[in-house]
Amino acid sequence: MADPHDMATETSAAESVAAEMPAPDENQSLFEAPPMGEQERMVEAILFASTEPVSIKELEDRMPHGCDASEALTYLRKRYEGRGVRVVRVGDCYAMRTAPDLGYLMQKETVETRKLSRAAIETLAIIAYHQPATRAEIEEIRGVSVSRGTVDQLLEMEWIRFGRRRMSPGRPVTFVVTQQFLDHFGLENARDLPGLKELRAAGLLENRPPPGTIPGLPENDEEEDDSVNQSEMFED
Amino acid sequence: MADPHDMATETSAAESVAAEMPAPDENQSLFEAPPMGEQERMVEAILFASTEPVSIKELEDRMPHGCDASEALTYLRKRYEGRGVRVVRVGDCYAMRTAPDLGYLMQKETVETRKLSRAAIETLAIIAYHQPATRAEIEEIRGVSVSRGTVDQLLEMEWIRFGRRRMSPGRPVTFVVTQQFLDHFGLENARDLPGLKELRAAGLLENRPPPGTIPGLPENDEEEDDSVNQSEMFED
Amino acid sequence: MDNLFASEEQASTQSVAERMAAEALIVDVRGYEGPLDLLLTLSRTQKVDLRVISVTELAEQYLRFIDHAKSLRIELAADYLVMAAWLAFLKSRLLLPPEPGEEGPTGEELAAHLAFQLERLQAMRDCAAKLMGRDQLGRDFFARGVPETVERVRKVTYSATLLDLMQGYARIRTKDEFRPFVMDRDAILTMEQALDRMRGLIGYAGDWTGLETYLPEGWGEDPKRRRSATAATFAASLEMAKAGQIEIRQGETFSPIQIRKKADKDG
Repeated sequence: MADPHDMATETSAAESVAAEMPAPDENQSLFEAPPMGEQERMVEAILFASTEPVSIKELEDRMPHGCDASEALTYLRKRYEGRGVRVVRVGDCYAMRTAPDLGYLMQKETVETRKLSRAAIETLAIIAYHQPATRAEIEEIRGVSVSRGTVDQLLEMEWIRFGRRRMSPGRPVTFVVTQQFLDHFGLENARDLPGLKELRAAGLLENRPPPGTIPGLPENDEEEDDSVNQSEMFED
Repeated sequence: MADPHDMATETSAAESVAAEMPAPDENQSLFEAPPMGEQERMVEAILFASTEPVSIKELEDRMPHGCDASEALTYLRKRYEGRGVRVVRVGDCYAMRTAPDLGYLMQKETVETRKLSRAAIETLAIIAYHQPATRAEIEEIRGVSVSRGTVDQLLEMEWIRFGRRRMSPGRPVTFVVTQQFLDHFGLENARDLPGLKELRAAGLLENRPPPGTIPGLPENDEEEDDSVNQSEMFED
Repeated sequence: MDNLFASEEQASTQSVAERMAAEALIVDVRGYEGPLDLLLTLSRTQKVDLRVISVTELAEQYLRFIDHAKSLRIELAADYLVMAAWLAFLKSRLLLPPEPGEEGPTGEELAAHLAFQLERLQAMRDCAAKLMGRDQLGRDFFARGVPETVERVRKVTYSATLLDLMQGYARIRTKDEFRPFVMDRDAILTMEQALDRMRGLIGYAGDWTGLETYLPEGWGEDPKRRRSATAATFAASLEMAKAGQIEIRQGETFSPIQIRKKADKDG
């Protein structure tokens, strides 16, 4: 996305040419893109108006032809640095959110989130850190079977979704975390999960097969029939 | 090596950096209001997150003791002047709204691609092969009348345009294809369109009836003479 | 759990901690999520890094706990007992030298994996806690309170390929070629058609008449049509002869075929 290094070179004074000026080349867009300052305003307005994170593509689809939403975003993010409202990245999307340190002013806006059971929280964490994760893997790690209700609750909250099926026997479904999950926990990316690197370095995210069979751990359940074949959100 | 517990403290330390501004101490706020810049951030966050316009009184009720919401608002309004978002007064209250001139961005265009109707394709083809062509000529070739909608659609798509009027009785308008048409179909010239013989050679026409059995179809259409080496057109 | 941790902190010696932990565990036994959870809790009483945990000691702790629970007539789920049996086996493997030619993983391997599982579970719990400790949307930071509705405008674009265009043109210019196959048989007379025709005509033909005179008008010139019409008419006449409506004769081979209406029953 917006690489700050590109910014300097990409910003050209030529862009401030009046928007109405026709392009010389027929193949180019009919009109010049609006000046960058104007593009920044546009991104600001679109992000401001939306509660949901908005992708670069959607920004550009909504902005006049030829706009560079990435670049405008870079400026906008800088502008909002340290403000009461921030521009945050959520996966491949961007959103405006209030600064977390001001949360105490917002009791009125606070939404009661459903209390999650310990099982649900752990299941969520396992999916987030191990994704894509199958039900069997979650059970392996927790040492107990995962109740359908737990998974359903997380699906319902839209914090997890089905990922690609594993190409292993039985083609089990996998779970991955969603953009809503990232948004909720203020993560730019699933790779930004706290401690992820350390866990990986410590080998704790490996799927280590047991040397023999250890009893007490549930066998692979029959897998769900939900044949969702979505592409994974995180290439990892 | 990373002990899970050490890990926890490490990352949480890193995270706390995000919270630049700690909530003002209860006791401290009794004596000293936060700096104006901070107050401005607060008003900004409250107005942003609030579901309805907020009065000065309510702002001050929500902000730490001693804050001057009016003054903070003045700064905030100034800050947002000319931006994509504005601070507006609604009765006795304040709210943030997107700039009115950017209202057009609050539309999401969904582009649906549809196949051009058979009537439109045939009409277009006739114009392309016979241009300039009058409506009567198109109808004669197609053997059915050409609906106004079809011609309008092609005009609107800017694939055809009006040509010169025919110098025949009634001075009918003619249609010709446009540059956009040529661009869309990757043609340099309408004369580059392959003739019937070539279409047949390329398998686009069934080669069924042996010569001589078809009444009324001259084998040598005039277009054929123009299109000499178009065979590569069918290669892919 | 909380009871356990509280007592753990207060304990000055390990034995006291263990004793108190055991009591706490029994109180809480239904609060454990299976044997692995229980093992993890027990391993904490060793107060060491999970990676240098003594699996033998842990196995003993677990077995003691199970015995204790049994003595208190606490109903234990089957998986707790299965784990107990497995840990007893593991303990013996760890303590006794492996028998020569014995197959399967060594005690050390099994113990290492158990330790890995405990460490991993603990790590995921820490992660879960860290995750829930993060700033959360709607609690610590907020989205826009009054989202503006985004109007959806549907725009339709039409597409056509060069191929569509050329096929369309070809279709118009060769309309006749593109007729369905049956429609194309303009040079073919079916037997049904010939029958219909003859039934209408035969009444007027009292005497022997050449078959060719029954051909439809104009079908005699074009050789293709004549062939088809002649064949169809001949087949039709055979059909009518069979039905007893007409008679057929042919003077000699290749001479003209003649037909006539069969005399009426009364004549």
